[in-house]
Amino acid sequence: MTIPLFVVGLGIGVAGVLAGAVLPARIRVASIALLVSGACLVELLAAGSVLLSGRSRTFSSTAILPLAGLRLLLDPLGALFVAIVAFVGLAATVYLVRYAFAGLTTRSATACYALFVTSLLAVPAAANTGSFMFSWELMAISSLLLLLVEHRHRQSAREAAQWYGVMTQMGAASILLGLLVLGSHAGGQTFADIKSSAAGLSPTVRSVGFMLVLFGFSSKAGAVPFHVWLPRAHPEAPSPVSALMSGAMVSLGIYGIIRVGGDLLSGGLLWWWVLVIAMGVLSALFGALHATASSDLKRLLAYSTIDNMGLVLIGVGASGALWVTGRRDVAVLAMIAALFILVVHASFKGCLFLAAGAIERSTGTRDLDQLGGLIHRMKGTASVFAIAAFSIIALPPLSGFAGEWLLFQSLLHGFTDRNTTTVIALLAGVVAFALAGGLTAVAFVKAFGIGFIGRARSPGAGAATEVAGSMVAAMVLLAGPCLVLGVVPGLAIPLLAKAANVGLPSATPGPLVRGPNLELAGYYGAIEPALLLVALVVAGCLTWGVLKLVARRATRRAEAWGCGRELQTSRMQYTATSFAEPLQRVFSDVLRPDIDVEVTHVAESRFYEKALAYSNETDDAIERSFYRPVASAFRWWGERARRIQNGSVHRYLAFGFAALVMVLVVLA
Amino acid sequence: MIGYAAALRLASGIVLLAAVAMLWRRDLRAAVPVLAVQGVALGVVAGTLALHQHDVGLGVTAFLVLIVKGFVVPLLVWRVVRRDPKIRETAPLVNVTASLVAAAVLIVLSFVVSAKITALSPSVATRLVPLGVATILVGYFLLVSRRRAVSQIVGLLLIDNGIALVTFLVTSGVPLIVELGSALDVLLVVVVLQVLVVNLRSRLGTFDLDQLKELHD
Amino acid sequence: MLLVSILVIPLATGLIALVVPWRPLVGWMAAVSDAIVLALGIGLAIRTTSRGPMNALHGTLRADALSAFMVLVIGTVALAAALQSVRYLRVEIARGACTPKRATLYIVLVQAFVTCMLGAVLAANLGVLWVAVEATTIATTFLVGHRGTSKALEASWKYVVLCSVGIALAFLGTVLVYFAAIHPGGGPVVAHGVNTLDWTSLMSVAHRLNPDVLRLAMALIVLGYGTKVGLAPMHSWLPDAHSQAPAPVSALMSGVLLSVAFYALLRFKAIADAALGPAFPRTLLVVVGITSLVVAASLLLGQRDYKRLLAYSSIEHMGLLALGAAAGSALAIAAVLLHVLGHGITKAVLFLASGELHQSEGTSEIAKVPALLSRRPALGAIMAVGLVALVGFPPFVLFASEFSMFRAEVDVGMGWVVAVTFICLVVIFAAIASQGRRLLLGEPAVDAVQETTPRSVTVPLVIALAVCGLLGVIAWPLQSLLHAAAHVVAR
Amino acid sequence: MGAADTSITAMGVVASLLQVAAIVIGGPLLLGLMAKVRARVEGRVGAPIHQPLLDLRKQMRKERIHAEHSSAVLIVVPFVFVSTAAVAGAIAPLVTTRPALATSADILVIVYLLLAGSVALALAGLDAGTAFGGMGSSRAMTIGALAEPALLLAVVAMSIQSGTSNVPAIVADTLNHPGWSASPQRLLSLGALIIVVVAETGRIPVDNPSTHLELTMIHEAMTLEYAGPELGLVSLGESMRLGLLLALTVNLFIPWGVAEQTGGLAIPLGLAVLIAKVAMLGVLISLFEVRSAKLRLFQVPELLAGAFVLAMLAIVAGLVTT
Repeated sequence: MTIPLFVVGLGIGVAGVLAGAVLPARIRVASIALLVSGACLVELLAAGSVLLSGRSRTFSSTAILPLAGLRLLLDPLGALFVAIVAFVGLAATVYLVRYAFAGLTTRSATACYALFVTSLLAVPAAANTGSFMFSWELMAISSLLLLLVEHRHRQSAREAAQWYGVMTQMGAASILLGLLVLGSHAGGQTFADIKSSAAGLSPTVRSVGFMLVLFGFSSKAGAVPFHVWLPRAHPEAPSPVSALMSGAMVSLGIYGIIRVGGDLLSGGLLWWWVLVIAMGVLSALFGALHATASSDLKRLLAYSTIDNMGLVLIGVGASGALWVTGRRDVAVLAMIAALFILVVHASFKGCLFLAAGAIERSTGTRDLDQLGGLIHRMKGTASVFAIAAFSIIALPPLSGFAGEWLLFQSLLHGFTDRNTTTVIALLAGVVAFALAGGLTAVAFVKAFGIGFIGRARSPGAGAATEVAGSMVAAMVLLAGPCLVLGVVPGLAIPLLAKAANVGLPSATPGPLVRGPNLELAGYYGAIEPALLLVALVVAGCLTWGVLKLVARRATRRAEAWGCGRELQTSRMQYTATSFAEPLQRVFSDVLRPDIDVEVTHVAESRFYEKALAYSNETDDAIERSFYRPVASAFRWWGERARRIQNGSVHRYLAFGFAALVMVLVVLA
Repeated sequence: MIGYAAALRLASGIVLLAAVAMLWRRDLRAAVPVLAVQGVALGVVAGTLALHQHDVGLGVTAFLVLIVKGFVVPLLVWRVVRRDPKIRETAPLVNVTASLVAAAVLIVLSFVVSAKITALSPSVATRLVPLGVATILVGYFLLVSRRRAVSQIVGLLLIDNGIALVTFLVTSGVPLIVELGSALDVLLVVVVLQVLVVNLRSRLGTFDLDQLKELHD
Repeated sequence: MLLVSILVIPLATGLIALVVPWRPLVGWMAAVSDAIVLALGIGLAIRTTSRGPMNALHGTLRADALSAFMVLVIGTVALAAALQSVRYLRVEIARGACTPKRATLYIVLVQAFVTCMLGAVLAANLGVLWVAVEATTIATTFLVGHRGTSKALEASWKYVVLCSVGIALAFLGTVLVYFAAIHPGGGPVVAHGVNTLDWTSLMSVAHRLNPDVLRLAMALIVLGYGTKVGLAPMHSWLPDAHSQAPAPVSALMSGVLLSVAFYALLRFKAIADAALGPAFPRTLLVVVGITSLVVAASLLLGQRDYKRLLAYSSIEHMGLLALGAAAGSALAIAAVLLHVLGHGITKAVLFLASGELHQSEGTSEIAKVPALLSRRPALGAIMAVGLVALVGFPPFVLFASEFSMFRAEVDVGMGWVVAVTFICLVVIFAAIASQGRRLLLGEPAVDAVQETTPRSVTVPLVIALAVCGLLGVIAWPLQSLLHAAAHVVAR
Repeated sequence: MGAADTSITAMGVVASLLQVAAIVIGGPLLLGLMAKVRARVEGRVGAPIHQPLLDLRKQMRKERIHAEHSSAVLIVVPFVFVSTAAVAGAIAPLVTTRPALATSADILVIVYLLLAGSVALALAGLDAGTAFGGMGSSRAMTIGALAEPALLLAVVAMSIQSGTSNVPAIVADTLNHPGWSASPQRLLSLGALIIVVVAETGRIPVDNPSTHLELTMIHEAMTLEYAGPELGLVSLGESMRLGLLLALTVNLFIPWGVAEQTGGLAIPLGLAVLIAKVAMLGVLISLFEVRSAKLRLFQVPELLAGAFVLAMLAIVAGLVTT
């Protein structure tokens, strides 16, 4: 039996894990970087060949994974996600070499890193419940441990790990139960078994199964209201890990929804997808709002991930709903849109997290209120950050725009559906799409405008220097698709269509015409980003030429306008908090910021102020009003339950006696 | 000469009566003779069965039971009781009156439960099973409701005797090797408990089990 | 011969230890005897899987694949515990907390304990099995109290009282099974003989046993052996005993003693399944299993003592085993057995590591030994990995076994049970994670001492964890044994 | 018409260039016209209508001054601002429904091109590191974030009616279905659209373009650091956007006169009609401005929320009636 290429890639990854665990410190990081990036490259090749040829590869062995058996299958849908993971993994690993600080070079951290990437690569290839849960849980535990590399100094990292761990275990338990329920009714735990007997399952079983996995997967995807772990975990992880989490791991949540709901259960019932859209709407709005309100750069990015996943969920949900109601061509379009956004999200969000890591490395902080002026000192990082940020705002002709256009088209053409429920859901989707779009723009103008331009707000930001070349190169690698897929988005469409064909069984050809542009067939709609780019460049050059012709005089530097005030310090600038304040005020009912003004007066007179402290914190309202009460209820119960074991031997005997008497009474 | 059935009934009745007496009396010194009586009665049950069935092995067992439960075990308990300065169960967790009412309820329960056992093979012996089950339950109740360490040893022994009674009545004893093993085990448990009581007393200066509350959550 | 030598070797070592005054060599000798038992166990496993069950001593001892598997588990954990025992005793003697005489007693009792457990799994007769299990209580009582502190004595008192009562009920249950076996339905009264309580003969008449009596018997057996297994609500002795016993003894108790009692349950359950159908034993086991999980989850939430934490986790895992057994299919039983092995090794590692910690820090309160990963990197890492393995993350073997147990449970229609189990497991994970966080993570106090743990302690533990990890990924050496063993008691 | 038509024809390019020229020149003239109307109503003579063009010429000849701590952003932004407006103007159906790249003239493209300009300007406001710039950017982005969705939804309502989000196609469809202009969803979206246009272009009551008090500024605050030619470019960009948005609004609702062919007299005719329509609208807006005062900043969101709801109602009305 020949071993397929993607299994070889996983093998290299496992070798990386072992290398991390045993090699001496001197060569540890270099060798795992070599092995892990090797694994990623091999996986890229393998996934590429599957995507191009459309032929799946399988591997199975009963000797591996006791009692369950290993079963892997790389089909186009899996291959797309493997490719996403491998691409982000490659960049993150290149970045890691020079980024790795003391905590990240230990045996456990390097092994965990290799394990994390390998398990991420394995998840989309798993083809039975055992293999899937095995790699899923490996992914969970390795990322959980990576969150803790700075556990000594960061209380917040320890807390984040706790939240993350509990949420991810809840999700995993739910997914496992869902898959087991489906598998047991289908008569086998391989995905092929479930798929082949899905049609015969009762709607109740399918719904129960899907709802269970949906909870788990949507929590992993950061969907509101199961998102609370995400804004804690992503910021606390080391940046390459954050990039992997946000770019790759979160996407696997979406993968799960598509795989189970679309592929295995063949589309299912309408209300599933309406629910998915509803979660998407909530996520997009909630994520975008919080992103605008966050002043911690990585927290902002984390919330923006929730926002983007919300859009993806809207796309996936619309696709499923339209599939069920029979609008199959638009369903394919929506699926392609969702996948497209996932792909570009992986590239720009990965890039942004790496850039955030670079900033933290150079300035010692990731608090936007402490940054500023980095464009002068970190030109490379600033440029890639700008590209990625503009892509996420969806400015044409960058990749985010193409994704949003696709999603917009699928929603728009879905409106002609006859089913009122679908239409209402799509309407909500459009509203969220529109609102989130505007808010995202604010968030990233803030991120770039406060972080990179203006004047430095702290000594750390003032003394920043550019990070190592390989780190910048890694960011450039991720920023590349922002440009390429933005200008010639058509390149990705055939591959995405193949993946979508798996996600939506026996799919009709989608309504997208082949070519470098995006063009609908059967509907009127197209964009030609390449031509737009040309037009923009021409317009820019013309303007520049005119200016050159007309304005001939020299340039000089002068002090900025200070309203007549002589001394202008960098402290007078708008900060991230103040930038977002008007919006925060508008949405204060949702955000519920905690604003505190503390005035200290001079001892002699209450009319003179000595000091003024202002704090403006926005914590997660969902976390505060739901999760924390639940957690404290459990803690309360834990304290109460200690009475069970109060030390009295009589009480212990009484338990047994009561049990005995009860059994006798029942049996009598 | 009392007949087989009457002897069996009388001896089994004494076993249960002894158990109830333990619940009734607060004086720990009374435990020793009561246990001895119970042990002897148990021996008589086994002996009667052995005679009736002409079973030599059971006869040996009966003798063994008579010796171990009628003499050795009460002796061991005596050695514990002797050292206890407080010889009365001053404040049981459930007072005596309530205990006796509870015992009555437990006896009723055991009759109900045992009906199924009797039904499988109705005979003079199996009809007496409720007495054994009741002894077990009363013994368990004693364990739960009494504070003194000695009471717990006694409770344990009551349970054990009750089980032995049931064993004799339903199956005329288990195979000898098991019988021997279990007898040895009971003996060892009593020895172990005795040693523990001595150690505990030297550590804590009391036999009151309420002192044993250091380990808790 | 093989079976007899498995029993004789540890016993003989114990007897030698009784006459030879204490020196470390005696401890090493005990370890060697355990290693031999393990090796013989492997031989036994190979034999029973290839050529079926074997008997010895005129049918008193009998080993099928299930017994062989249990011998393997006992041998493995006993070896790990014995290796650590030497160090434990050496340190205690050096501290003056233990005299050489008590050290001798310790070794002798441990050997007796191991022999009893081996006897229990090799006994052909369920009565003898009961005797052996009861004997483990006696052997371990003084081991629990070996440290001689008032707390240790208290724990051993509770242990012996609660377990004796419980095990007495199991005896009653056994007697009732015997009674039913003598009066099988649809046939003449069987003359009762030595072999009537033999497992094989019981199985052969199982379908004819009177259901009413057997129901009562099974309930008593679940309550009785359940006490020894540590199933709620009869679990109460367990946290006290496990937290007070010397670490190697805790490892043995938690790692194998509970499982040996569980083995007894499995045997009886097979009879009950045949006589009553699966529903009744399943209901019983589900009730105690879920109760155990709920109790474990509730008490882990506010746990302040790391040894008790491990003890409650044992209750949790025993609950999981009960649920797995409740499912009862071949897959479920195979998974249950794999879980027994995995839990044995993992829990042994954790108890041994916590024993080392307890000996160096003198307290088992979590709050008093914070930031272990910083202060004692090696020991902290072992505990961290152990906890990760314990809560069932891959690649460790408990993941594989739990996964297959849940799968089997859902397959037989216990979906709701699995759902409740998962809720409990998530709570338990949250609890262990938050206690583990306090124990392992964070910045140590400025004046905290940094200490290294000797290699002699860490290396065996690391090897054990590696075995755990390896078994969770690659199981071909065990797979056939597991299946053979599962088919012995599966429906 | 099919999407597969080549999007670039010679006549299309000519038409596009004409449209760009129209907003480059027409935009400032429109501003001048509005100022003139205002002056007349207030009883003043006012500056000539072509005054903004004169200003532009003056600014172009001045020295280029950059603030001390500014970066390349400050230099690049004016070009981005002008070119995005120009490209949007080139592809939008102003004079004809068939300009170059008409197939690409999706509503999303136009909205996001304009957004790109807004983003660029907001960044420019932050670049010098002054308090006022930041304030302007923050306020402008806040208003933009609220106006953007209303704009999008307003157009979605029309797109649903036409079955496409291609703006030239919508305009062409409206020409073919004259009744559409009076349909409830059109009127509702018109209301939303006008509010949005006012907000986006910084007119009263959202912003006062002629204020000189920094604290009340929104738009002007962002451009405080611009001087000379760059200020000229930014002002040009602003007037282009005003012209473009007004022209687009007018054409979406009163499309008559827009050339459906690019040949013959159609284009000059279209241009003439367009100028007339936009001038009318400009006058109307100016008259409205005279009679109203600027809103408080925190009342603007309420106004935009109103626009948002109007747009949503438009969609719902569309869904209900079709």
